[in-house]
Amino acid sequence: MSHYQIEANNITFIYPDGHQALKDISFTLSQRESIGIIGANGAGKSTLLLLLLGILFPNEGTISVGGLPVTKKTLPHIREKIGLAFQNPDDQLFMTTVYDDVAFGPRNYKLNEDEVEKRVVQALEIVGILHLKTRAPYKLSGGEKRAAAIASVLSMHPDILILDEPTNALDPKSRRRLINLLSTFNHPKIIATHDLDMLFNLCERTIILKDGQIMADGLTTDLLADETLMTLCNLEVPLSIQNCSTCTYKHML
Amino acid sequence: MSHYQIEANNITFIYPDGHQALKDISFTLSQRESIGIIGANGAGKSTLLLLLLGILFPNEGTISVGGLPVTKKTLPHIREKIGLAFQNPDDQLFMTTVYDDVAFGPRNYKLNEDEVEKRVVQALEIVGILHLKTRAPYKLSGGEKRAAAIASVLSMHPDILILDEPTNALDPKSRRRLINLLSTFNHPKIIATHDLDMLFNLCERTIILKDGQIMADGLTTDLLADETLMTLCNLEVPLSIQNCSTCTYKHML
Amino acid sequence: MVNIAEALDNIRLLDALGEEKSTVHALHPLAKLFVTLVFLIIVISFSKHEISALLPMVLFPTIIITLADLPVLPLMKRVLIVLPLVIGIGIFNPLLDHRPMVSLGAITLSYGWISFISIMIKCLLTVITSLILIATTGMTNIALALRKLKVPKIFVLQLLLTYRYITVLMEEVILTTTAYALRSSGIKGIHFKHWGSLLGQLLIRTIDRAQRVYTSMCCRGFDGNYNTGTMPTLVAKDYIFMLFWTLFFIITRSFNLPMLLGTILTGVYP
Amino acid sequence: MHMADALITPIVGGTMWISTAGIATYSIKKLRLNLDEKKVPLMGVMGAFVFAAQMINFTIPGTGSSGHIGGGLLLAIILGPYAGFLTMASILTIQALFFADGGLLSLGCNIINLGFYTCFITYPYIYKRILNKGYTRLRLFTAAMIASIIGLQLGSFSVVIETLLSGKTELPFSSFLLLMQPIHLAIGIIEGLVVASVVDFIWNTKSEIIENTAINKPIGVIGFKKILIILIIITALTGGILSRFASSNPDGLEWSMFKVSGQEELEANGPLYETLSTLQTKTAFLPDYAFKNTEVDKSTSFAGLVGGFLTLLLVLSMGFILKRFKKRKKVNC
Ligand SMILES: Nc1ncnc2c1ncn2[C@@H]1O[C@H](COP(=O)(O)OP(=O)(O)OP(=O)(O)O)[C@@H](O)[C@H]1O
Ligand SMILES: Nc1ncnc2c1ncn2[C@@H]1O[C@H](COP(=O)(O)OP(=O)(O)OP(=O)(O)O)[C@@H](O)[C@H]1O
Ligand SMILES: [Mg+2]
Ligand SMILES: [Mg+2]
Repeated sequence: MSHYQIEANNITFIYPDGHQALKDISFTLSQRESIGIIGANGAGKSTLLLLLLGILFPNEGTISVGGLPVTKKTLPHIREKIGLAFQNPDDQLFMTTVYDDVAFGPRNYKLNEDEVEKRVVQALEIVGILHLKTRAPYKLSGGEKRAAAIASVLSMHPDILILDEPTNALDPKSRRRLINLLSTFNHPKIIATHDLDMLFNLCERTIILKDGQIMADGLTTDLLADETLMTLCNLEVPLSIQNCSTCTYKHML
Repeated sequence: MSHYQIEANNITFIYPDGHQALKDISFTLSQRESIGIIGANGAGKSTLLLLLLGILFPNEGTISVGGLPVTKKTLPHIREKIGLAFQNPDDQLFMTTVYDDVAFGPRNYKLNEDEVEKRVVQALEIVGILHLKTRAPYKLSGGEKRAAAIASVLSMHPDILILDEPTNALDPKSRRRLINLLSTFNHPKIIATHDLDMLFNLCERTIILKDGQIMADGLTTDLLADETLMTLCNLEVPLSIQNCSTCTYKHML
Repeated sequence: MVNIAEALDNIRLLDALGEEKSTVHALHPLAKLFVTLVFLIIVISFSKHEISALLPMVLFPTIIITLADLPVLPLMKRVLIVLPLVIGIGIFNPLLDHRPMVSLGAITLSYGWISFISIMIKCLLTVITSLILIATTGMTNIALALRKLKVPKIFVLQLLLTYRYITVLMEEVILTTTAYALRSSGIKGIHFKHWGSLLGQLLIRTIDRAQRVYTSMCCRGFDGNYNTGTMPTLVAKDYIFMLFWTLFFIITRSFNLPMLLGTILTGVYP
Repeated sequence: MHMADALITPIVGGTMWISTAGIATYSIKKLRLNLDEKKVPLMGVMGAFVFAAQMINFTIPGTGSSGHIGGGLLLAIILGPYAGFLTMASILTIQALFFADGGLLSLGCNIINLGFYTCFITYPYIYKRILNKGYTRLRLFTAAMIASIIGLQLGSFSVVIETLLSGKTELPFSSFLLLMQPIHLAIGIIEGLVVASVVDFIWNTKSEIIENTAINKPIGVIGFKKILIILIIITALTGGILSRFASSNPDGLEWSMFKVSGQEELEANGPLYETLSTLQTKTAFLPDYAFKNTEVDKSTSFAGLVGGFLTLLLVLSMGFILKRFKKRKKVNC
């Protein structure tokens, strides 16, 4: 058994309409690592995340999670390990109250109701929306929806957390709270995002995708400061490490 | 007749379910001004924009645009003057090709087909997606959709441009291009956003909303650097003017 | 109905094909609609025990597929999906009608089998031809043709909006059902308890979206009238296209061409 | 239960088409009277919703099998019968175009089968009648269930009639009925349950959506009698005229439906046939191969087989040659 949490070997994915979304992607995620995935619109970030959970299957190459290859048969095990929060929280919340939504996963794993309640309350407390538990999800504001979607993933106690653009549409304070919250998790994480400043705070390692291929895979501090690379990939050196206009000293957080 | 483009006097708005979204809002927008509207999730930004176009009507107070009061009767005139790009481009792109979508407005104003074509081509060129004109909107990437939505507003040659979170979901390069593009427009603009760094580049003046009320209305440089005010409103001093960690000098762009 | 992701791919494929350029794509949508309808009417008007006389009709889809460079396999796949429905009803013919109709050496085919085969061929021809129409014309142009046929504006606008939002909503449905599956440990389908909230949430979101779409239309001067721009006019090649194929279909319908051919070759006199 | 083109005749298809057009025109007129402009995009998006929702499979408790909704009743509840009918029509049009799910000629049949009965019969006369007494959960489930079941029973009965009238199946009326109705009973129950769950959910959350149409503000009296009369008149007229024309003028419309086999056609075309048979003696490459002494039946079937095979070969090779030709042209330029 491999000691990697996730291992992707030479995966290629072509959408049924012939559009090649991913080409020859290989990477590994070890036990305690957090990886950021960045790239231009349409670079293939979301597609890659969907492949990791077996929502799509690669045309070539293999993926394994916690030592298990991702196949139709192993899906239930794998999905128990990984928690995925979609880009759009609306897609994720389908029950009538926030409580039921967060309780949905644990209940399906046939936990008894006491244990379910414990998990739900804990998850809601972590994201700071315990007071919303009886509200209907579609009546929440954007940021609250985002928090509820993440709680519904946390309550399943996943071994790995996968998030697709988690800070999108949040106001600055909510965004900051989410970032703080994520930085306290001890799970390995994969985060696809355009929010490079967040990445800088959360992930030591970053993979840059361009047109479905890995352009770079390395330390976040190195990659994000590489202006040529970033420009090439339709990205920008994040403000937090851009040169200070006054002292022109490259300051890292 | 007033020399202001937009004048809002003491407007209050209550949603049909009793939720009070705006309280006693007053402001004016003069001929060549650009205003940013910021505030936490649910502060009332989008509601305010909808009121300006007569999509909703205030429970109290009056709004006038270009000297005309906003009433059911004057709506056609007012909507010809103002171009609004919604927060979600999917709400805005409903035709089968980008061309038809951008042509939708001009055709409704009964321009002849030559003139329509001229306007469409011009608008698509401005946002840099002329090559996409025969594509179906739903096949575009997030950034391209955003550009198309903005083009569909520009083709109407509005006197005033109103944008709801225009940089949301764009990759950093596309975001930068959009900002550059917006800074070259000579129309007065109102932009609601969480992207405070963009605001800093585009709008001299900012209005901060909190729980449906105006908390502050003044120079962007002043407001955004006021840490107490920003924190109070669930916001953050933007990175581009945060203290440089090295020289601790407050640098303005 | 098929799997939703497949359905979405199918729509996208036909949509993409409809935007390509070819001699067939360049024809007036009305001409294509007309010829397709004549073709369909003629095909289904053949008697239920007819096989050979039907075969020349294959020429139409063959030529169009070739001229328009359409991929054959995906179109055939669609036929295979629709076929079971027709087989379900058609299969009773051979079971119920054993009267011998033709015998070739040792094999005797009953009226039932002949009509079954005939239904299958008709199914193949009608399905392929309907798909070819959309694949060479595209939804917008079909809508234009409908407007030209004086179909009320409201209906055409509604049709286009439905079409436009199908892809958007299907994507949301895929994601929502996936999110459901991800947290429901291998249960297939949606459990009874969750029908209401799952579809209901989707519905509310849909309606909210409809409201926003409507406002965005109004903001761009929509007044209930739908302007799709100018309509190209029918030109000579469109008339030739219509005339040629209509004539060909009528001739095929009037004379059993393969039988004539076969009789000539084998020298049989009736 | 979408009808396929291959199962109907032009007369049946045409009649249903014209009936559909009649009802649609009437519905549009009715809608325009109080054109709530918001309704147009709402119809569009609701159509898309039903289209997408049809693809969600709902597990049936206790059985392990699953089914999906048809949507006519739900559309009528949310949009009212007229807009519901028109929306159903556009959903079916798109399905016919993009999925060949129900063909273009049988579109009329399908719109009637899936749209008419639900929107104009079971919605006003069952669903609304039951709920007019006031909303309770039990009433809602009863109403949706009965309305769905009866709507589907009417629809599938209509499928049986249309297919039998077209005469393409040998199935006797009673067996066909026995085959269709019970299946659709099961489907009706699921549809009823799903629709009721959804309406219940909406009712408990955002009731203003269905308020206008469903219970509180009935959308005026439904001109059902008018619709029924229109339907009957149109059906009688078109069916009558078409079949009268067909039988009194069999030569002109012989392509319509009354021919039984290809043989008659060969005989009917005697003069041409003689010319061709002279031609044939000169050109036939299989002159001795004819079954002159055996039954005509056998030999014509053989001729048909050979001819049919050659025709197919010819057609396909034409396609092939055309393709080669096109490719070469592309290379040249
Ligand atoms: N269902 C689909 N069928 C065909 N092509 C698709 C499909 N979904 C996505 N694509 C294409 O695949 C590519 C990768 O898409 P993906 O959603 O992974 O991009 P992304 O990196 O997540 O972009 P964004 O930053 O906009 O979220 C894009 O070019 C997109 O157009
Ligand atoms: N249709 C509605 N019915 C009732 N309340 C509503 C409705 N739409 C919005 N609200 C409420 O009105 C308030 C203001 O909403 P609005 O959409 O204007 O916020 P916003 O400032 O644009 O937020 P965001 O940053 O999330 O876009 C929120 O509390 C919201 O919950
Ligand atoms: Mg993505
Ligand atoms: Mg908003």
